[in-house]
Amino acid sequence: MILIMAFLIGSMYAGAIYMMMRRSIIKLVMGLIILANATNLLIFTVAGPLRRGAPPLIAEGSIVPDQLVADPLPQALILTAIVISFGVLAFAVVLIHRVYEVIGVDDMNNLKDDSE
Amino acid sequence: MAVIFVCFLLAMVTPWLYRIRPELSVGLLMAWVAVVFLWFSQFYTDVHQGQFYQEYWQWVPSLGIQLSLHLDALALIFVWLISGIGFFILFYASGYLKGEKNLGRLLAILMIFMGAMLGLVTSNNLISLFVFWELTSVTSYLLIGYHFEQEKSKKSALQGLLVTVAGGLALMSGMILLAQVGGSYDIQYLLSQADRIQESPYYSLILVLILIGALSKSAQFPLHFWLPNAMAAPTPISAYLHSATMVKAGIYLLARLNPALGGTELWFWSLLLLGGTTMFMGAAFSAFSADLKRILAYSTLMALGTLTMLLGIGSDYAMRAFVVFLFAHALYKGALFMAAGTIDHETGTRNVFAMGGLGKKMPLTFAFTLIAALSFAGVPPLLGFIGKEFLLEAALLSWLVLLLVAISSIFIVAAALKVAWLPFTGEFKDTPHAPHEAPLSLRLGTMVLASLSLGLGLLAWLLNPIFSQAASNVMGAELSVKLSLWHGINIPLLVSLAALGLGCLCYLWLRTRSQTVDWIEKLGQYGPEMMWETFWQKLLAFAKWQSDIMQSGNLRRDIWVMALVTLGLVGWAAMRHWPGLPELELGEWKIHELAVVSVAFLAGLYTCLTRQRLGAVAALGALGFSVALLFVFFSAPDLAITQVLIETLTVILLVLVLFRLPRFQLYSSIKERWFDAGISIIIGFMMLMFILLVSGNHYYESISGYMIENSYVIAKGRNVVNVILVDYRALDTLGELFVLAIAATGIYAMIRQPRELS
Amino acid sequence: MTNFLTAFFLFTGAALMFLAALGLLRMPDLLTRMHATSKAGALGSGLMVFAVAAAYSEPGITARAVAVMVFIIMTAPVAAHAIARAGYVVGIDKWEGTIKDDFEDEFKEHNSE
Amino acid sequence: MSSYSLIIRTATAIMVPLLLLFSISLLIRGHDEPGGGFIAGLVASSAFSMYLFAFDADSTKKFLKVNSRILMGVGLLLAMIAGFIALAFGQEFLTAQWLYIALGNLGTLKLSTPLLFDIGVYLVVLGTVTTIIIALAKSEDA
Amino acid sequence: MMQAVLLPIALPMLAGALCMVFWFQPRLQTYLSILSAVLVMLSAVWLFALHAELGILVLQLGGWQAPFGISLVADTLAMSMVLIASIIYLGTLIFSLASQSKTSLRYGYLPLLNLMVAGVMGSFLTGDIFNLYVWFEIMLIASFGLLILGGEKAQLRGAIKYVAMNLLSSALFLTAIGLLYGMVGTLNMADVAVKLQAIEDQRLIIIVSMLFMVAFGIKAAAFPLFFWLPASYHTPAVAVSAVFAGLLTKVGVYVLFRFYTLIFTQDLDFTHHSILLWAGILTMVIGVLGAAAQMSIRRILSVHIISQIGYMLVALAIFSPLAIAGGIFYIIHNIVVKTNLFFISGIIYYQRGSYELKKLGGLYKDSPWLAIFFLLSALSLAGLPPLSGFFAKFIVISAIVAERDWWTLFFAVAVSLLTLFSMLKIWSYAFWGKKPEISEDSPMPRLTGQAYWMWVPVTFLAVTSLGMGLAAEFFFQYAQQAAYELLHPHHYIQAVLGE
Amino acid sequence: MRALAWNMLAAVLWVLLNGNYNLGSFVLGFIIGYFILLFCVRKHPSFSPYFYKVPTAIHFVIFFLYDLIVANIKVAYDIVTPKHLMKPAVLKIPLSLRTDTQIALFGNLITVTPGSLTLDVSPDKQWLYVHVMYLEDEEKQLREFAALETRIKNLVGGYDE
Amino acid sequence: MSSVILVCYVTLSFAMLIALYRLIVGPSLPDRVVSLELIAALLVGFIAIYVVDTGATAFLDVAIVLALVSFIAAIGMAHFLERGGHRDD
Ligand code: NA
Ligand code: NA
Repeated sequence: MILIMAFLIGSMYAGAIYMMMRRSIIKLVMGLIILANATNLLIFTVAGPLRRGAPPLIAEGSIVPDQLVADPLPQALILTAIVISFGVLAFAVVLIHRVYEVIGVDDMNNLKDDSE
Repeated sequence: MAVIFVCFLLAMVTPWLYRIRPELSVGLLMAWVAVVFLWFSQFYTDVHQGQFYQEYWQWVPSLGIQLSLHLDALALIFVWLISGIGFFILFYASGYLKGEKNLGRLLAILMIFMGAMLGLVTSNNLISLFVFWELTSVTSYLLIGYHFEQEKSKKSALQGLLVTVAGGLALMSGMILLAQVGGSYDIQYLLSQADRIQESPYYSLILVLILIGALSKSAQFPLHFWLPNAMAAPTPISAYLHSATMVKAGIYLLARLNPALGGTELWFWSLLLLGGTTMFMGAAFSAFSADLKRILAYSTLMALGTLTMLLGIGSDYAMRAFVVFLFAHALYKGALFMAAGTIDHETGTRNVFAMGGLGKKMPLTFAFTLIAALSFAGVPPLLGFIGKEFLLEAALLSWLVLLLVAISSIFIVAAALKVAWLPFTGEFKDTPHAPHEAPLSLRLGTMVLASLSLGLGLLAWLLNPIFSQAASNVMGAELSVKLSLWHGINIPLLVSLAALGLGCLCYLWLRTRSQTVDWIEKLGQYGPEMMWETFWQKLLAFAKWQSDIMQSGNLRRDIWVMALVTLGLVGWAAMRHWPGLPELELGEWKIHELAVVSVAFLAGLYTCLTRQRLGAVAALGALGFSVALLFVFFSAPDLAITQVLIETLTVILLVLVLFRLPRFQLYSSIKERWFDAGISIIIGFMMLMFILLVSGNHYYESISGYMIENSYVIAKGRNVVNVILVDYRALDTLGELFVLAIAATGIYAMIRQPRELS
Repeated sequence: MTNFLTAFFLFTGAALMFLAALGLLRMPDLLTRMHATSKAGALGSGLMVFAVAAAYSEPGITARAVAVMVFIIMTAPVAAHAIARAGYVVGIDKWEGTIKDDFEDEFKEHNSE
Repeated sequence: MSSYSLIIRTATAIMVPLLLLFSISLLIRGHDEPGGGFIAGLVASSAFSMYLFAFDADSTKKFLKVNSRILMGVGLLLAMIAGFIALAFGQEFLTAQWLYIALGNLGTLKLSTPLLFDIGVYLVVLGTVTTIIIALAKSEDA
Repeated sequence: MMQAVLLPIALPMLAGALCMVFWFQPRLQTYLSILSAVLVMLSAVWLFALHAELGILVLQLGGWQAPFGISLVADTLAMSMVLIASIIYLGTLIFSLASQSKTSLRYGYLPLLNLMVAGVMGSFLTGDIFNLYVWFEIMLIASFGLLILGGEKAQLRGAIKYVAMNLLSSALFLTAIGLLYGMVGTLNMADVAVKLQAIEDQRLIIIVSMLFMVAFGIKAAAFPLFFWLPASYHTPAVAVSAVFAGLLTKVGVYVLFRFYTLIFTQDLDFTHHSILLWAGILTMVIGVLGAAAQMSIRRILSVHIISQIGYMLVALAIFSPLAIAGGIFYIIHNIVVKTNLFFISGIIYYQRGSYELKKLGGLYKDSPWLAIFFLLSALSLAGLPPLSGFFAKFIVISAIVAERDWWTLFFAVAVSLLTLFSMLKIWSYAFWGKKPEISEDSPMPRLTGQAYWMWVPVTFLAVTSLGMGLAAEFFFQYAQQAAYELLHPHHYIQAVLGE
Repeated sequence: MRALAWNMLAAVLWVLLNGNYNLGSFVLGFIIGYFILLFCVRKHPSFSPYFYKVPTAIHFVIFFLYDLIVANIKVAYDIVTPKHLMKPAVLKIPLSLRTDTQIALFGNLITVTPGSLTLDVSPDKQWLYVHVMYLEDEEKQLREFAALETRIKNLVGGYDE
Repeated sequence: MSSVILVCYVTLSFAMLIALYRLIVGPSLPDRVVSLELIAALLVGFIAIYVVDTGATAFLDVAIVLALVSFIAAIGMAHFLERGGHRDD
């Protein structure tokens, strides 16, 4: 499964980078969104063995999980990362909105600042 | 040492004091300079017996940096010159620039300079010497740029500073290396380590670096060109900094370090060649120049070259000549510069060919200028004559050197006459201002210094003890100097007389040839100066070119660079530390997992390739949902929920924003897209390899075992992920909250803020 | 029995959802496709969740399963309405077999105001 | 301006309280089961997003009643206070404190700083998302 | 006592949160922020006192022993950075009293500034890799917000690139964290260091460390990853530019210093002596050339930031005690001086209405104090004695010479000269020359507060630069202590893990 | 009275969602529900009648589910058979229902019943636009809708705002 | 039982791919939105099977959230279209 996941994540990185190189500010932001997803999935995948059906929860009546559970730490990290990237990407989304509104350009190459 | 620092303190209050009570402030400064002169002079008795006076203030002891004062004969001579000439210069400047608004500032900077110069010559620590060294460069910059509204001044000031600072940097590097080789920044200690230093493999590098520093400061060929340009400064400054004191700093340093660095072949040849060239060139240009200050500036070059050459020769004669010539030159050159300034001030021109018959209008000036010029030309019984005798004696080393010195002397005689004879004699010519005898402030300096040239020439024996000691200091060995006007008839005397005669002839030939002179003066601007200026132009053109590339605003290119750097570094590291290929085991997989991965892959692919925006957004949503499902399959309920919610909010956000934006455009050509796809795929592949490699190399168990065990027992929570979020790693969560809040604030500001006037 | 019920609901649900997907694929225009998803899709996922309830027959799980079903059934028609309405706003192509459209005319009228 | 759709508005009117209820349920049980402040806050935010789509920015603002930026600030303060409480007991910042209040037959009421922290999280997330969407929708209306 | 480590982070956070609560009372926000800055400064001083008594200070948050919780660690380097950052924080706030527009105050300037500082402080003090990521993001998102306050075209243009590159760097950083966690299963820096040391096969680690290098390289604006900086740093309000210039990129450098002394020292020849060294050299050369080509004060200053980063990288690359101490001295000095130069450019702007060199002149005559302060700062930046920059440069160059690395020496020296050149360019155009005619079409920018507030931080920082030079011994002692701690990581590790 | 019913429902839902069947949980749900109602209802009283009669609502849900199942079978047939048998059309149905809740309910019910899909309500609430998949006889179709409308009226009617 | 689960997984997988196909080919935006809706519903189905398969009932919460919010995404898209978005965009 690692191989399959690795393939997916690698493709997502590739796609993200490709999107970011497209000069269009909209695609730039979409690239960033994919990138955030790719990163989260990467942490999830490399952190340890992928376990099926073993959420890191402790059942009522036990004080430790009854079975081997998935590593909760990367999950917590990813949760944090997801929320952070949401905040940051929301900013980026609104930024491109604003840029287009004020400057009227979508092409990154027309965004060079020539004057102070 | 406190006397030096009081100079700085006085400088700080001067601009303010000058505005309230100008006379008082000048008087105060002069009084203090007199105090400095006297305070140092009290050590004369010690010093002329070969003793010295030392003071230490720790500054940065961890780095071996102290503020240390070491007063020996060499230093004392310099102190006398600095404070003595400085005293008159202050007075002179106050008269010369009377009524100018910026005079207060000029005096302040002058005072800082003086303090720095005193510090420089009395330092016993290379670094504290360097500190004062750089301070003199900066003050010189500010003083050259005194007429800061004129382009020429600004340019000259910058050129002077860049040359001297470039040299300074070399000097600093050399000093550091010297200290590392010699074991200390303490100069006296280093002087005792000559063998160690000269045997070190780094000796030649040290020498070259220090030479670059010293020679740039002292305007030696090929770094001489800034000095004539520095004449853009007001005359008092030229007289003081660019003739009598600052430019001698480099010479001083070489003299000071001579016992440690001198005496080698490299030292000999480099100083001889560079000094000799400078001497000859300076003398020639001096004779051919038309501008009073330029004549003097070039002759200063000649003097500096001579001094350098003498240090290179390094014989007993040369060392004696060095001390005498140094002293004599400072006196007459200071006097002549002030005289030149006076003439300029009274007539409004500095072109010697535009003046004539001034002798009648300003007889006193004429008289003392002439005395100084005669010393300059080396006419007995003035001190300059004695200096020249010593010089010629040292030059006996080889006929070639003697010839060179002799020809230089001829030119200098001509130059001296051009300065002191041509403007004052002949028919009176009209000048921009109607000339009168100058006020006392403008005359006093010339008068005193010229008189000293004469008086000390006659009473030369008075200087014997101190000069002997100074020469010993330079030599690093006992040496005695006996000054007298008459040494008997010998080769130096004959050469000296011949030079006088030929110099007069040369003057007669030159005095009517102002046209030729212009042409020759221009010659000075070619060669090293042109190379230097061209170098800077080319450098700036290159800077512009590269910054246009670097700051092109092309994000695609920037990402390319980032991708290539990443690939390059990772690839390089991988080649150095080849970890082997990862094992390609498919492992346990399930059909639905594969299906979800395929959906995610296809959705991502579509997002990247489609030309429909909302289609891309929808596909992005599908991708996000698939990722959520993967989180479900691999046991991460909280993640899955969060992913679903965030994905939804992102889609909403994109939707709210997108409809104002234009539809997808194709900006890049097919070729570009293929290139980009290529690099993207390589990056993706790199990540794939990373995942596989790391998955095969879990070196340690995760610390989360502890977290799971104690989640309920200590933290009282059954959802371990939540316990991590609100307890184990609550700080992360707190930070995350702030990220959200800040993002919202930023977005709010971005959208709602009314546009400010720009 | 529990197993059978679970299997039955699961299978039926899955089949319905497949049907919905097939409908989405095969139906000729937006409106007819939506018939497929808003009915088969909603019911299918509802049934599958119900299978979970059947499998565990624990009150907590049943409650959640019911909640899922209620939410699905509440939201599906509204979403369908929203999308269809939006489709009319932007003007979708209708299948050529469509007999009449009372909405479109009024819509155009409304928009031209 | 917003699209007038009776059906969506009616559905929203029913869904919003359900979603809010659900969000608080997620918030409170988050320490033991999937959920927690983030998820709960996000669910609550989606309720308000729904409201925004059905109505408009101004009515959403009114519906929210508190200024959303202040809501964020309060949430941040709550989360920080939850961390600072430990200092009063001479423990490190963010060390969890638990308080059990016996309510007789009703069971025990468990109060804890992690819960307070999670409430802070909830408010911040809610404040953040509503700030963003209301501002955006307003600019759209303008 | 250890709670003191928390203060530099918690105070600005608290101030930020309160500023949001009091969203509609800008005046109250101002008082709160200044109070916070003063308290942070005091707490930094307290940290120094505690450190002298107790050694490296460690706070285990949530009462969880390292490596299970998050540790905050104050070693000499971190404390010094905190202290200097708090000075910049206060200075910027005071400067803003005069210059910050009313609109920006009403739209979140102070909460953003406070929280950016919190992010900076957190980055300095955290002992946890992932937590560092969080602080980075706080810093980053707050800087995004500050960057666009004002909403001018240039700001928006610059912001796009800034956002894109920094997000890319964040993603890379996060990726690297994930991979590292996968290998060692821990996030605490000290624990990571210990565990990495014990691994026999270091190959994969070195390869993964390259990702950290690139990520931090972008943050630090190292060659060739600096593009975002010249595109954006000159665009926001001048107080913002100043605090960006002073603090943000230095955080990147700080982190490089932290990671490449504590964690990634497996193959010094490769990571330090090859990559960092040449990255440093190229960074300083390209940066200074870029600065030399500019014709606007703020652009010169912005681009020049890059060049100075190069020096710091070179210091790290050399990796000798002297070099590291020099690097740390350099960072501290540079923060003071660079910020001040931006402040001064602000005063120039408010006096003349432009940043363009061609539209300036005559300030030497009209504003002598400004001239003095500029000279102090500019010459310090160029490394002229006896100012702070001289010792910074001197120590680094001494270390270079001690390595007998002539190429590096050559470039370091050449860059120093070009630095002087670019500073004198400003001097020559803006301070010398004739006062230009003020044209009608470009109205003068108006101050929103009393002008003297701008002079307070400028004076203080100029005096600080001079003081750092005159009392270089004092500062160098601390730099040496910091370098010692960095080069002997077991002290750090022991303090954190308590073994 | 209406608020109380709503509140009880909220409390029950709370208990169900939490899976904690005790009085404490119910009380907590009641309190939380109370605040949420306070928060929401004041502005939108229109939806509360729907919950006023809880038993009716339950009955209604069952009816709803039944329709859903039947609807699917017919559509399924058309999907799996290769040829499209349908005769789609958009009809305009007159509305006699007046409250928003009733109209919305009617619309949604139409969507889940066989072969029909609500598109929109006219702004004046007089008409409902419905997409029908198998329009054999328009009159008959309209009558069926009218019958459904009556049923809704019976179920949730009798209440005026 | 496990064979039923497998069959269901496979069925839903195919359904998902088909839905994705529609999402990709469109042709109009509303078509894509409908596909996304269906994908969300399929996710709920997947979760149901998964819960039965593994017994990890905690995932039912994901299903609840999915059911609640996927609808919001659809309304959001519809909103976009009504505010002047382009049909084939
Ligand atoms: Na940054
Ligand atoms: Na800098």
